[in-house]
Amino acid sequence: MNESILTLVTFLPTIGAVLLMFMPRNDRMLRAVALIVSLVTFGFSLYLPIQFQHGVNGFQFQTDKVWISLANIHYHMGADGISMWLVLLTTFLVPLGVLVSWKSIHDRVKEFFVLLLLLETAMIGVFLALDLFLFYVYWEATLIPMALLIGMYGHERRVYAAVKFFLYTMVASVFMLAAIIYLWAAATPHSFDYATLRQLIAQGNISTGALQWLFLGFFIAFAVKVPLFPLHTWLPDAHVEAPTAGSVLLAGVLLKMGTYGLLRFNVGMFPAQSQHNAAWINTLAIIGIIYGALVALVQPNLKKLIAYSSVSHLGFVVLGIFTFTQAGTDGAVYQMLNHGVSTGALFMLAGMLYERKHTYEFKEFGGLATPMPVYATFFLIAVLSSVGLPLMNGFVGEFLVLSGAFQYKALYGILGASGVIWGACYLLWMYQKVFYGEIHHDENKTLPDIDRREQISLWPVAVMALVMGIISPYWMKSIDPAVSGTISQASQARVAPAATNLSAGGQK
Amino acid sequence: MLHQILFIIFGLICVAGAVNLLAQRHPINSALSLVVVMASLAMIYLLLGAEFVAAVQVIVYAGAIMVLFVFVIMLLNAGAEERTTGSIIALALGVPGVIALGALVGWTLISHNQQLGGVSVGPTNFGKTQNIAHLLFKDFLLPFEITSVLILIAIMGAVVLGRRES
Amino acid sequence: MNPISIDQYVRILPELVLTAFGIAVMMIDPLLKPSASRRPLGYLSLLGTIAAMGATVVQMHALATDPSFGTPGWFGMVRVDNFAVFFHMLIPAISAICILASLEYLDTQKINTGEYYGLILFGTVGMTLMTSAVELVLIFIALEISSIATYILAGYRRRTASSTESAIKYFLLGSFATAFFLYGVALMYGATGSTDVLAIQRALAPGTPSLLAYVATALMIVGLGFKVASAPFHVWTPDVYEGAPAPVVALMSTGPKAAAFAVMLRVLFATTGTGWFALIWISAALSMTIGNFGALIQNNVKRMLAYSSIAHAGYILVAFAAQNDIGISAAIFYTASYAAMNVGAFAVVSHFASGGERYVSIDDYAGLGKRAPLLAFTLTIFLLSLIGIPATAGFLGKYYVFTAAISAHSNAMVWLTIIGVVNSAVASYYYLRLIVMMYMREQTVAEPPTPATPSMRLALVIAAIATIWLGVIPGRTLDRATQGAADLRPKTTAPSADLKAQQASQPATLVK
Amino acid sequence: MVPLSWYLILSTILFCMGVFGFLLKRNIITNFMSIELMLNAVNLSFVAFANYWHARAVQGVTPAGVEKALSGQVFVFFVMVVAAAEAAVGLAIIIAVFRTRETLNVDRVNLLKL
Amino acid sequence: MTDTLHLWVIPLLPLVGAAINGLFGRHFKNAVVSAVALLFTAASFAYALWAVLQALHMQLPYQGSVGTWITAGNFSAPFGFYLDQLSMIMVLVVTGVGFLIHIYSVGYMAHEGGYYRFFAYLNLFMFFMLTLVLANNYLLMFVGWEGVGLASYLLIGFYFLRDSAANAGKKAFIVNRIGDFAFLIGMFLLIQHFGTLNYTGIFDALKNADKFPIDQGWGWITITALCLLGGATGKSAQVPLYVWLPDAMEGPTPVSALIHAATMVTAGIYMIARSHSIFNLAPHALEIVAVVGCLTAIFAATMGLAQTDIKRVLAYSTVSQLGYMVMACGVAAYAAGIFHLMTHAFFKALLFLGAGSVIHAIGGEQDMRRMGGLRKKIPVTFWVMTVATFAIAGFPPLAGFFSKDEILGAAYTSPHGGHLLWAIGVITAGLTSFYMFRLWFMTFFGEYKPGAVDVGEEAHSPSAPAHPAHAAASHSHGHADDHAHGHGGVHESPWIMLAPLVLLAVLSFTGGWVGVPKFMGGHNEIATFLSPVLESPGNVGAERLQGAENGQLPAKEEEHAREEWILAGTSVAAAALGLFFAWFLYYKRPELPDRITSRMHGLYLTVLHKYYIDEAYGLIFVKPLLALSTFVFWKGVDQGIIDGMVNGAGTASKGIGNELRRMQSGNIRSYAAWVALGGAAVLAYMIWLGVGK
Repeated sequence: MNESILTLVTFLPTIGAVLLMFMPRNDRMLRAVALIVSLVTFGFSLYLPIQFQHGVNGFQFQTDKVWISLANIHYHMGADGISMWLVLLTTFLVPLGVLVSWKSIHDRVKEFFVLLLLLETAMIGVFLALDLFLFYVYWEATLIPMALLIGMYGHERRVYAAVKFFLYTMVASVFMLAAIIYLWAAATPHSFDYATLRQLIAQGNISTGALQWLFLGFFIAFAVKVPLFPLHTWLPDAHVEAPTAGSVLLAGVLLKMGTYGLLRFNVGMFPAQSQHNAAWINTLAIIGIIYGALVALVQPNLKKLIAYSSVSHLGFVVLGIFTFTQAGTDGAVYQMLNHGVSTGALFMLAGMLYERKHTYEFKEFGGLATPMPVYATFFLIAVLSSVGLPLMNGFVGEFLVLSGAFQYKALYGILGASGVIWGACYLLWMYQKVFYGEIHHDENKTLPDIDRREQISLWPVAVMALVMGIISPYWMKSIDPAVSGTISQASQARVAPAATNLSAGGQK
Repeated sequence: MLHQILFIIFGLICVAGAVNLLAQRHPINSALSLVVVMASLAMIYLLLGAEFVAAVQVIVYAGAIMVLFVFVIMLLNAGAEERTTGSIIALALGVPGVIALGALVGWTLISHNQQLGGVSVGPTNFGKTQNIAHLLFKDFLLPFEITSVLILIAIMGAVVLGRRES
Repeated sequence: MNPISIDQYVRILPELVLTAFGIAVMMIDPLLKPSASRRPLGYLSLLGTIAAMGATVVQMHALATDPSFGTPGWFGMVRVDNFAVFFHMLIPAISAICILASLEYLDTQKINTGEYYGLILFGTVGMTLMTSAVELVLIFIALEISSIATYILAGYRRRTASSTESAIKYFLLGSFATAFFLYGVALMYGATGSTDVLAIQRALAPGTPSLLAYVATALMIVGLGFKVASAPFHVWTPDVYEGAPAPVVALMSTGPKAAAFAVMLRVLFATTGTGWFALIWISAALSMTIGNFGALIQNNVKRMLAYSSIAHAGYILVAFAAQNDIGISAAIFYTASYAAMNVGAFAVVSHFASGGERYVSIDDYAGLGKRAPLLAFTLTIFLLSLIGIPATAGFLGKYYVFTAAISAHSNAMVWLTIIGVVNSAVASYYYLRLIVMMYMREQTVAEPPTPATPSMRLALVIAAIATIWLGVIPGRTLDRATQGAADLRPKTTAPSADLKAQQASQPATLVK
Repeated sequence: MVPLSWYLILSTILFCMGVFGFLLKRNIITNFMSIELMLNAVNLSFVAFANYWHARAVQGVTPAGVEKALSGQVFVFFVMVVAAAEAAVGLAIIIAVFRTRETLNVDRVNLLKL
Repeated sequence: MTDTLHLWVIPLLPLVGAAINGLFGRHFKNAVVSAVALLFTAASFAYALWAVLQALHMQLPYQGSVGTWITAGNFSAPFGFYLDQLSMIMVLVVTGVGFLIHIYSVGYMAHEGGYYRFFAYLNLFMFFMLTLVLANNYLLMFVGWEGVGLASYLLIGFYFLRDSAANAGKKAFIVNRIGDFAFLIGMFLLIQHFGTLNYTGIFDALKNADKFPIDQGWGWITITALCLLGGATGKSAQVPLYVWLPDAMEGPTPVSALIHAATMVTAGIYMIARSHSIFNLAPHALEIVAVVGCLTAIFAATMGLAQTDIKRVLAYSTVSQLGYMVMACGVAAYAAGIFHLMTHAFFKALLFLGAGSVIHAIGGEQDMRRMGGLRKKIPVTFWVMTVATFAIAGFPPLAGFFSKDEILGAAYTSPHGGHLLWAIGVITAGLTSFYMFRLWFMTFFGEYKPGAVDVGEEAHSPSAPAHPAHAAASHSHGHADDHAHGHGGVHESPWIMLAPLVLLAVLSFTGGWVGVPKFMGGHNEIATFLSPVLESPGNVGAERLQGAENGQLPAKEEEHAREEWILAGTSVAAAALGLFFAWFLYYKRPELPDRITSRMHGLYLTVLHKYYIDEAYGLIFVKPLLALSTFVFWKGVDQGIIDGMVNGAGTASKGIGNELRRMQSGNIRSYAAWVALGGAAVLAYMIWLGVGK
């Protein structure tokens, strides 16, 4: 079971997708099967944290089989504290995605759920793959279902958004492919194995110049996905046009693939280069935090605002990762999970509103707290979680990230922390625009509050937002060792500059 | 010495025929120029001692292929060619390209003159049909047989494409 | 004395089988009513291609059991080694799928001549023979067989101006290029005294080859480059593909191309000493760039795929340029994966084109996802594969090509790889355009598409499965490609191979 | 003794003339004839080289057998066969083109472009 | 650490109440809702009282932890609670006053929509406030810190249909966040230097004088202290972040009483007091604290002079009083600050509740110019308000006198203070007295004149710039309308509202008696009580602080006492002067203020508009920022540059494609030319290669 659980979790959705493909076009049944499949997947994925040996660094549940012997490509999957929780996040969000799509998708239902489930497989695979080739396969495999989901089920400018999303990511990830192949060729015997390549680089067999290019090759693929300023402009478009489930998974999981990649591959494999490049990366991350927030502040469109808020939030994650401090990186990983939950929730909520109003423009809303009190409450919880209110999940991550950033370089911590203010600004502004004030549109007075299905889909995220804010050590006990294992080389590489940084931020 | 003179004569006829092919505007004239080229090439083959090839050259090329050409020219009642300027590129890029190409090959050959040495036509069995037959029906048996497929599709093609509208 | 043993016949068994079936087709054709559908002939020729694949299996068996089988036969004319066997399997398979796709097409276009199938079969004879031939005479004849067959097929819709134009362009330029190739052969003969590829290789191996050999190689590159449609000899491709009947394009963009690449591998690696590396490098870069950028603005699907085929030829040339064993096997594998996806794509195009090939504009594909889900789905798979999305043949092929390039451990190859990956990213745009059309736009063609016939469905499904198969479990195929590559590089070059291995074991010294 | 290079240069000249013809003539049939000219040029090279190599083989300079050294001549034979086949097919295609467009001007055969 | 007291129960009880009301309150009757809310608050109060009594016999500080909250690497923050003398006072004030206000709210909110919501929020506030004061580490304190901000946000925006209310809530939260930002930085500094945020961890470490000498310059301790001050500035509405508090009056009056007067806004003072060990090591920071407090006090007091909205007057008064407390902290008189915090909680809660009662009585009117003569109509309210007014004005022997006197005394004597501080304090006291009595006279004396002033008159709408139409007479939809019907005339509030008023009045009267200074013959119990926690001058920390030169102070006790008498007298005189002017202007000659204002129109307007600070903030920060975001970042960088480049790359690619395909002219001869040219190129290269070898 320990050997095959990861395979099972990864490919259950695919099996479900195949099953759906051959089912008659009975929409109700299709939805039900999709929901059941995703729930079963979630159920199986719960096996991971239960059986996980906490406090141990290294990959567990590993399975390693030769896939393509000629090129020494392996089907090597494994989970550590970081990837396990990201998998859980994925399996947790997909059923919700199915639920929120229950009514909003009524055309080409079968294709929708097939794509959704295929997407799930690919996303889980990305987090679990320990063979770089396999990783790339999963990585690219996420692209198609997502682009199709946006392009087929999105709103007015869906085609533009889908193509933009696809091209942005595609162009960026080919550089990663080149880098991966380069590493493969550099290894003796040729290998794609994560641990092997990591060791290869650690041994210093590759010249610094080449390493820098390799680092950049990986970095650009991940930076686009994150998305890091200034590579972020696909995100608002993709989000605005995507169907709700698409947005939820895009924000909830796909963006995490970028940060996960940065942590696992850039920091994990290229510690010295990470150190070397940290200054400008962190600068970009901080620009992203502030810039994203400021632009979010002036958006006239609910979804676009949330999208830009993602730019800002993911900036925290990148900042955390590239501090190479335990706290910062722990926080970054935690923030990945948090962002998945809270922004996922926000997108679900936005979708529900869209189902009722068929628009995301703020000027069509206002005063909705009166007709929709329950909805307003859930929205508030999501907003607060996103704002980073203590005792909600967002705070834990943000605090740790900023604390780490501050330790790394005081200025980073200070600039990053200003994001706390901006976050409050745009999120509260958004909340006010939607829920407060008088109702200006008569049809809004009779908007139905969310129904039971919608409540069922929202409760899990609301509860998670709280639970993760209160008992974070439950997660941290597995994240902590994994992070320390991943950043150990990077933080060692930093010993020399660390001293100067500390004194700069401290006594003078 | 005689060889050289003969070569120069027939070589010049060849080149003249080729030039005429280019110069003539009516395809039938061009075709006839080509026949001239081929015939004089056959002579050059003889100069080289390749009797069999020379014979086949006259029979197949000048005899069969060129007849086919003339036949088609007649069939389609092709007139003198129009002076269209459809391709500037052919003039602007193609001609210099070809000149360069010819010059390069020619330069190579001249520079290799010493290495290559001369051609002598002595009492060898070089052009003997018997020797060629040996080669053709033993070593080159497979290509020879496979040629049948080639001819078969050529026939099929001609039939398919040339068939009258039904 | 009977020097021709059974063994010898086994060496040309697929060709014999195909010829036999071709003749059978021609014999039966007159027996059918002139206006009747030629479907039965199609089935017969399909059987022929399958039989040819069976014959290849016999060859494989022979190769596995008898070590001497891999030596040249027919007085040094053919050599059925792993390299040839790979293509002997691939090319009849391509023909089979094209025939499957043609069954419906011919009926739709109201073409009732059995020669079509005959030409395909005979053309296949030429292509298969090209891959096993090791004597330039035979290579030339086989090349001409395959070429002439495709010239004719390209003009098969002879009442249509575009089709005949396609044929005449292909024919004239093809012959033109053939003349260059031939001139090259002549000079090579002059330089080495032989037309036997292996003998040429032997002659060129020691010492520096004469200048004549360089000139000869150059002219042969021109001719072969034309056949594989690599820049700058690619110019004919878009016009010819656009005008030719769709299933024929499916064939000629894959079959003769695969065969031509096989010849190119054999010939160029026989002349390794002449250092054509930079030429191939430039040609690869040009092909990829011209192909992909040219395709960006096409509105005709066939023409777009034509440009794409130029680009794909460029990817294969990248593998050539790597000049190592991985490169050869990558090129071999790529031809197979490209065949799978491209045949499939053109099969869909040929179905959807309808009578008179009316619907070949990208806009006509709008809403196809709803109207014909299977067609759209399979076409999506092919397009994704052409983009190079993982888990498809196209990705693995591309990956393997780039692997070869980077394994060459030279900066030039790293740059070529970068050009390649950037190009493949650019390329994704125009393939994606078609997917977008199918799934994200509303239908514009008023006419409902005719449902695909079972034979067409079968063709599509086979191609799709092959595409996925090669992308997910390529192990066997890759192994075969590697064996083929090993056979292609005789042991005479062993020292340099060892050198490469040595270099590979010390990457640090190379990449610095 | 005629130097081998004379033959070869004549061949080159003829080949280039063929290419010129293809590039400059407007009539499709003439274009095709130019190709035939190119093939003839090649044939000349083949025969010249065959002679050369045969002489070398007789001298025992090359490892290939005396007979095999004649393969150049055989090649010429095959080239002629191919040329014949090409002519048959080519002219058929030209006829088909003429039927659909009523012209033999190569510049007017440009429906497919860009 | 065994947690015998189970302190976590204290904050948890209101949370349970909040959860019950929040989740199910919609389906409850009002009575049930109030019962739940009151029950849990009362229980919390009772438990807190019990715990305090228990703890008095234990070794203090008492600590208990219920688990780890955040952990990363070596850093960890527990859910730990902490009880010492300081938190005892705080927890009792919070639960006690909170409970009273809960009771009051039952009556006040009886007719409001969203009743359950109100009580859920109120209970939620209690939870966070108690967490704040009971936390044993800064991070958990920050939980309460932000949490009360949330509750405040929700409660200010309680009448969310009103844009002004929603804006005010948002403003409060955001301005608080600015403070929190500083607080966060402070915490990061603490983590950096101590590796922990636990009070004991930090303060024990700080006791090591060798390792942590007094920071005479601007070292990290000073920076830390200033960051903490920044946090306090936001929460306790100090200059320059006070702007949210007056707007916060958009909330229901009990909220103003509880959150924006008695408890939440004092969190900053609590925090500074809690962190006194840090501040004591940072004299520069202390100076700044004092200056900030002093400035706030005088500034807010002047702004209070011209306000006509009864709640706004009280709001500015609150800001001003908070300034006093901060000033106390700034002169290291932490105990005095806490003392004033406590008495202020009593009388300011009383004032707000009383004002609420007034507003309630006259149907939602908040403009004082439309009041008057209510003395007879609502006598109970009048009397309790009288007590409160005298208390805040600082008349002995009411609570305000003692605490204010303590602060002024400290300001005068403290080495950090000085006479200027003291003088400003005294002037502020006079101003306080003036505007409070102005309120008192305008409301309860003269004639009742509803509808006296035009609402729309520009000069009389001293509200936030964003919504000028409101606030001057904040006719709320939720609030005023509900009250308007069924209330024919002015009427006294029900007993459920009056009872807490009376209780608070008693406390306002007597609350100061725990701090009667020594020179008056008292024992200053509160200072004694707090002395183990707060190292005020004379104790260890102060010695370190002051060095030897102040060591002779106790010797001159008698002289000192005389001086203190004079100081007390001065401040009482100032208060009396304020009373006199108020009496003269608003009772004796009520037409004079108008004449004065019209004479000094500019000055008056400036004061009325709060020195245009809000407008300035809007003009300097908000508007440019929004414009920057919209036009430079979003439309410029995002859509213009980045997307422009992306799209440009697309267009360029197509352009290249377009150029490349011109090769494809369709002409066979051209194609042949390309082949020939290519052939020539290939040939040339190969020959070059061959020759080169």
